[in-house]
Amino acid sequence: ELPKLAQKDTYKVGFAQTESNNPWRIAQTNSMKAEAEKLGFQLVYTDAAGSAAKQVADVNSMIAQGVDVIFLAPREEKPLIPAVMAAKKAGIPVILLDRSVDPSLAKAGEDYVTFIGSDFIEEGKRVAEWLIKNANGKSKIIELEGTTGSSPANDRKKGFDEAIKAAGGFEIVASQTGDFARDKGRQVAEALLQAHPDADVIYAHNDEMAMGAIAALEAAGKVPGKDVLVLSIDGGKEAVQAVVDGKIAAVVECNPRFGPKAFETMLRYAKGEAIDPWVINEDKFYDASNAAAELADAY
Amino acid sequence: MTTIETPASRSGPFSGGRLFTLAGRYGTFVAFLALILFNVIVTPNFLSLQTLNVNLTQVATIVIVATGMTLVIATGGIDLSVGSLMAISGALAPMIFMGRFWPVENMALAVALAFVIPVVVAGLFGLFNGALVTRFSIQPIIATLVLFIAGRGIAQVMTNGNLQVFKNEGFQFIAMGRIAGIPAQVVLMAVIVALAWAMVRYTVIGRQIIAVGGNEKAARLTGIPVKRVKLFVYMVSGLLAGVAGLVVVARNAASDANLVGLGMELDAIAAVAVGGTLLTGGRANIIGTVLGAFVIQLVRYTLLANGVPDAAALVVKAALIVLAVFIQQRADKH
Amino acid sequence: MLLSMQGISKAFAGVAALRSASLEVGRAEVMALVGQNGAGKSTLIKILTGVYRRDEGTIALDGREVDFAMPAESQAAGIATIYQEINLAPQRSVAENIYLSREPRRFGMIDHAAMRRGAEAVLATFNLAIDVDRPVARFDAATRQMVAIARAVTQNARLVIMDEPTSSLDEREVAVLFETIRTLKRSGVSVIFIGHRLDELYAICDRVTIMRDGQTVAKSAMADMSKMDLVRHMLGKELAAFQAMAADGATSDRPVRLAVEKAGAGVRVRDVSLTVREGEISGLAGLLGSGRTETARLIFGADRMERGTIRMDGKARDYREPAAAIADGIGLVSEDRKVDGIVPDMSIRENMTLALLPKLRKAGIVDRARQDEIVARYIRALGIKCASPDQPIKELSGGNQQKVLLARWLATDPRVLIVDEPTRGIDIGAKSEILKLLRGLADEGLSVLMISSELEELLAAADRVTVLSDGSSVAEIARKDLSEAALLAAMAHQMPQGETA
Amino acid sequence: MQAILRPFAIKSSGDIARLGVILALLGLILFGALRYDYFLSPYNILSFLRYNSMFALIALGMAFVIITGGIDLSVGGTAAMASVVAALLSPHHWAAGLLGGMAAGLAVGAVNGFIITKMRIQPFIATLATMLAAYGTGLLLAGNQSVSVSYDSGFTVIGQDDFLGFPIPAWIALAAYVAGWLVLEKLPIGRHILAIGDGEATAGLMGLKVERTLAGVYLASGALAGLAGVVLAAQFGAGQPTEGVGWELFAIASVVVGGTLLTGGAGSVGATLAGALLLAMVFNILNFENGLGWISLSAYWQSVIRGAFLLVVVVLQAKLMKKHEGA
Ligand SMILES: Nc1ncnc2c1ncn2[C@@H]1O[C@H](COP(=O)(O)OP(=O)(O)OP(=O)(O)O)[C@@H](O)[C@H]1O
Ligand SMILES: Nc1ncnc2c1ncn2[C@@H]1O[C@H](COP(=O)(O)OP(=O)(O)OP(=O)(O)O)[C@@H](O)[C@H]1O
Ligand SMILES: [Mg+2]
Ligand SMILES: [Mg+2]
Repeated sequence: ELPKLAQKDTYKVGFAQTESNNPWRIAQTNSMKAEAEKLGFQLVYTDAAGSAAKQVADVNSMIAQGVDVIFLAPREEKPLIPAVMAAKKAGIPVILLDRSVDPSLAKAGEDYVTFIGSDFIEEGKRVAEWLIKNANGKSKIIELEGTTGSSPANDRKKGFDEAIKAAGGFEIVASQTGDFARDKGRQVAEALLQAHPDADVIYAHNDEMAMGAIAALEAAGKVPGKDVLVLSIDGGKEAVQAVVDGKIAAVVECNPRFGPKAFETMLRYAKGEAIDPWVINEDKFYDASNAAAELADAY
Repeated sequence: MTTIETPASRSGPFSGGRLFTLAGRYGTFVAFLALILFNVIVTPNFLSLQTLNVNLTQVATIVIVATGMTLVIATGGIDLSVGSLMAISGALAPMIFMGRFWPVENMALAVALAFVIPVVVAGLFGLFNGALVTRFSIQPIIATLVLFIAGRGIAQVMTNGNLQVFKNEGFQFIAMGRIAGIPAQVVLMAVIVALAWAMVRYTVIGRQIIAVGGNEKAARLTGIPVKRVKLFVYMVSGLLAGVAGLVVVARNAASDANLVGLGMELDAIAAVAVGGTLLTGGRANIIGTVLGAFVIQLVRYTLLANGVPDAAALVVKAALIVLAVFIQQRADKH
Repeated sequence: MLLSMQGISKAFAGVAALRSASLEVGRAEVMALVGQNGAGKSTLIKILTGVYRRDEGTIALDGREVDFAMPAESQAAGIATIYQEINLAPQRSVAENIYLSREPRRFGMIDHAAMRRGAEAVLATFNLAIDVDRPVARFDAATRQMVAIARAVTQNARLVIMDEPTSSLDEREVAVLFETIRTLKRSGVSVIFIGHRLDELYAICDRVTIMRDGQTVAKSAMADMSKMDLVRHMLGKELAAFQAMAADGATSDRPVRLAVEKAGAGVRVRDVSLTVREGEISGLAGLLGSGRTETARLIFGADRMERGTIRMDGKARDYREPAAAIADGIGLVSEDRKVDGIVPDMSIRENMTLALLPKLRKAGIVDRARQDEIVARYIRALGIKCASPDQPIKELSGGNQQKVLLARWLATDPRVLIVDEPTRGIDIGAKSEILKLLRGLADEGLSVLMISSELEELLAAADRVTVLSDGSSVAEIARKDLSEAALLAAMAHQMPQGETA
Repeated sequence: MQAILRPFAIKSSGDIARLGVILALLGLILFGALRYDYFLSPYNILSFLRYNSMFALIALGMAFVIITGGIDLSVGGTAAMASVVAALLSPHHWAAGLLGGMAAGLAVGAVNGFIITKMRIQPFIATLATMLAAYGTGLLLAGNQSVSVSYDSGFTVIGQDDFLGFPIPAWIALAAYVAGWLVLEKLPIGRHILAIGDGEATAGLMGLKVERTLAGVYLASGALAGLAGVVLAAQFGAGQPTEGVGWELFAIASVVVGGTLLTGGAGSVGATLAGALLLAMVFNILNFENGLGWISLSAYWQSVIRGAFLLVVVVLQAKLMKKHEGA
């Protein structure tokens, strides 16, 4: 019942990106584009500009154009279900990247081929676990959330908050959105540090906000890494460098280089191989112990 | 307050409240004081120099942009493109001193150019807005919507969407430096506001701006060069957006064409409106705009510092904006 | 008694506009309401119709006390009003404006055909054959005034209020309007008629109520009140006679300052030639729609001239913008002060000095001391009634606004001043002052081109009159030949088509 | 003959603009049809209509608001909030979802009307504030994440099914436009709305109930935004509190491209629809163009192209109007 993918020399491949307003997305897009070029496939690229609804419309226009396969980086779990179903109905296999869709409404291996990516909840949890182990008495946390309502923000908060609560002894003194942006993250951190001068941990949902938080700390005359531990997710080069410099204590990687794995999975599917419902993208973890060594490999 | 900033005299069912009479002339100021009082009582560690510092540096860019916006709105126009122009200028500056256009031989010169060129370019885009409004008689909201959409795209194309990270003390002085102990961007804000205020109050062009917004036909018949006046205000708005763009990227030591100035147009317009300048034109209350921006900044700070969750904060912010404008209008009447 | 307003007081921002004023109107009676500019006439009317709320006083209609919160309510109670500043929706068609808020319907939907027919029919009674589907903004002030009148008289009202309805009408139109008022009266409708032209008041009104400084100072039957008494009540003093003021000596030998030769643009101005000499008041007469306003705009560079030449001091000029004409020393007091004149939210001071700004400039900065001095001088000279120069001009009474606009141009010290209906809405006391002022300036060398629909005014002030008809200059009448009969004959020279009565 | 031609008679420069937008729309369709395979395929046309009916709905409300000389920035937030309310109520009955969503829209419209007519705050600021409040309320109701609709109550039919071969959302939008056209062109209230846009004070003096009419217009805009929210929830199976960003600008641009002046007092329902379809078509064309692989894959070029397209449309329109006025 899952649409089949014929074996051909070249394919017309759709890639429905959700947005391109941050370095992570841009890295992801570039990786997909580079891989398609390498393989000589024709890539139909759309950008939903942050709208789940537009992303569905984008997928529909790909279906109309008769693509062979669709890579979908769903903006949200539920609203993208119609896109997955429409593709299925049109006989086009779908591979989900970096975020999944609601498992109660669509299933891997049935409605779409597979989900390639990591687990946002897990990312938040890994940050929390590091902190629990390495807190050294630091316990008052400021959390800089991603864009309100977006699934990485919700999940990274959930994973972290639950693990931190379970551990006991920590207190999240403030949790506010910084919109995944450096400038906003900095402004929010500035205000929160004023209201909570006793905070000694800042957990940012992405690198950009973490960099903003570092600027805020420095402006307030505090030393990041010493007075306040900064924790982050994404693991871009600038953040890993900050780990090396001691400004960020630890960062969980969320690798945007999906291209190779995505196309490899697609070709395996075309050959008729069985694909796991969840192809896990291994994510690294950087802290003082490995950052210097891994710096060159960070994206 | 100059007399050209005359109050609106629409009457509503709420008029005549004695309470509001006390608010005196500057309604926005009252709202501002009320917010401060609230914070002193409720917000932890509010009364400190660092709090002042944080708020002043954060509000600087809004004030700078809103000053230009006030002039545009005074002519009966509006400028939606300011955020995108900030992105363009913010993208250009690092490209210049990081040698993306031509190799940097003399850093001092490169930094000087990094200040001048982006602002001039933003000013030229502002002129483009003005030309659409005057030469083609396109409605301002749509004329500037063109660059609102395309401007950020231009900045992204220039940088290929990539983040530019840099460290350059000379350039970053505009945001990180201090002049006589006061943050440079705050000084910059004060100077721009003072100039604009003096312009509206004392100069011929200031009166012409207001006349054009008040009655364009009549203004033309008194010999006012209506088109030139409009070109001028859009250019000024562009220039100031350019300056604000520089401040933002300098402060963050990074330029992200995707995000610099995002949503700035609404903040700036809200500041102008809360400050008591009618969006229909014919008035320019620069001091009001500054107060309006302060009110908006303080609302934001208050909600953040007191841990109001984002969703609820939106609702509260909405109510406070309405309340501030309402108080301002009532007070203005008496 | 149909209407009785008693003890009405109203203050704006603490300044009293009305102080215990009263007004009574009987059934089928035409009541004149007169007073100087700023006496409070329009305010009294607006309180009646629910535009403003009164501070004190009672209003009774048909013996029952009423309190209208908005114009819609007074309209529903049978009061139709023509406000001083013509109130029509400019982009809506003539027919829609006439029927707005009481459109003819069929099955709940607007019956456009009936509306068009109805509008054409009423306008026909006013000798107006215009395309009722066109937006009213396309018509000149006079036509719009007629549309507003048509709207009011077709409302089946018990009381029709007319606030200076004739100020932009010519004699022919005025006659039509009076016929309409008589018809209304015959069918039992009462009329309140506000105006500054005494002859008109005597011609049409039964009774008169006189206001001064926000108070009602006299009431009487029109016939029992002599003109002299009326004016004395109005002004609170005697009026210097309204005498002929034209220059004594002939002006025909003076050098020509402004010459218009075979000017034309579009269909409104076809072929206009006229001259204005140094130190003379040159009149421009014509029927409604004859193209006087358009001619003035062409000279001034407000519209583009397509044919012909304009010469200033003998040199051909082509003004593309008013600014260019102003730089050459030309000024224009426009006909429609609401649309082309005032900047409503600006203060009196700024409105008055708008055209003067370039001359007040010192390194880009306005010389405030000189500005204040000039403003104070003209407020005094023209007797502008205002709380202070800082007051927004929109708060002034209509006549006082007009004076500010006149001052705007006088302050620029022009060499040629074009005045389009300069005394529109100006009371009889101030009117002769203004005409005298223009005369005085002319004697000092100013050239005035005066457009006026009041023949009396032209006769009194003009040294020479050019007559326009249907966009062409058809006659030039010298001072010695000037008479009402001569003017009328020349104006009727070529009746616009479709209007041969 | 003249009677037949009457509807096409060009009387004002607004007519020219309206004619212009329809020509531009036809031109763009022709361009797409010639350049891309499958552009006129039923699949593309139907999914285009299904998706863009939401924008058509809010553009219609915006047209009425703009005709009164106002503006409604809250439509996007309202639609988002309404979609959440509809999703939350959809398990009870499909009608509960539909009515609940519209009621949410009406509620925002009522608040707008109150702030604008009673508190006398300018529409731009009033609706800017309610935009924030609507987003906030939506997020609060939804607990910061999308809310699944019920797939059992038949609610999704509103967004996902067809009737007579056409998507139901498209039928809804069509019905709304017919009603809107009737109101504006045929009913007295339409004339009153136009007259108020011409000048509020004047309209009041002419005896119109300005406040009540204005409140009604904002109510209608809210209701249409609410309806768009219902369609959103039904079409995508979820109430989405973060959707709707930028919809207000899209709607404003549609209305203006449709020849309506932001100063109020004039406007056309049909041309607004054409304007909305024209601007939406640009997105569709860009997706197809990407399929050809000619323009670089970056999304940034797309915004530059969209901006440039808008520029071309409004400049041409302005030139046409000037020419007409000169004639
Ligand atoms: N909205 C307002 N705000 C403040 N003052 C006002 C306002 N309207 C009228 N006034 C003042 O009230 C007084 C009476 O004005 P009103 O318009 O009633 O005079 P009027 O008798 O109609 O004069 P005119 O013959 O010039 O039309 C004037 O001094 C005027 O300045
Ligand atoms: N009776 C009428 N029939 C048709 N059109 C008219 C009539 N009266 C005025 N108009 C319109 O007015 C236009 C001319 O207006 P213009 O202002 O040039 O004349 P004017 O002589 O200055 O009139 P006014 O004495 O009212 O100032 C005409 O082109 C026409 O559209
Ligand atoms: Mg009056
Ligand atoms: Mg005229």
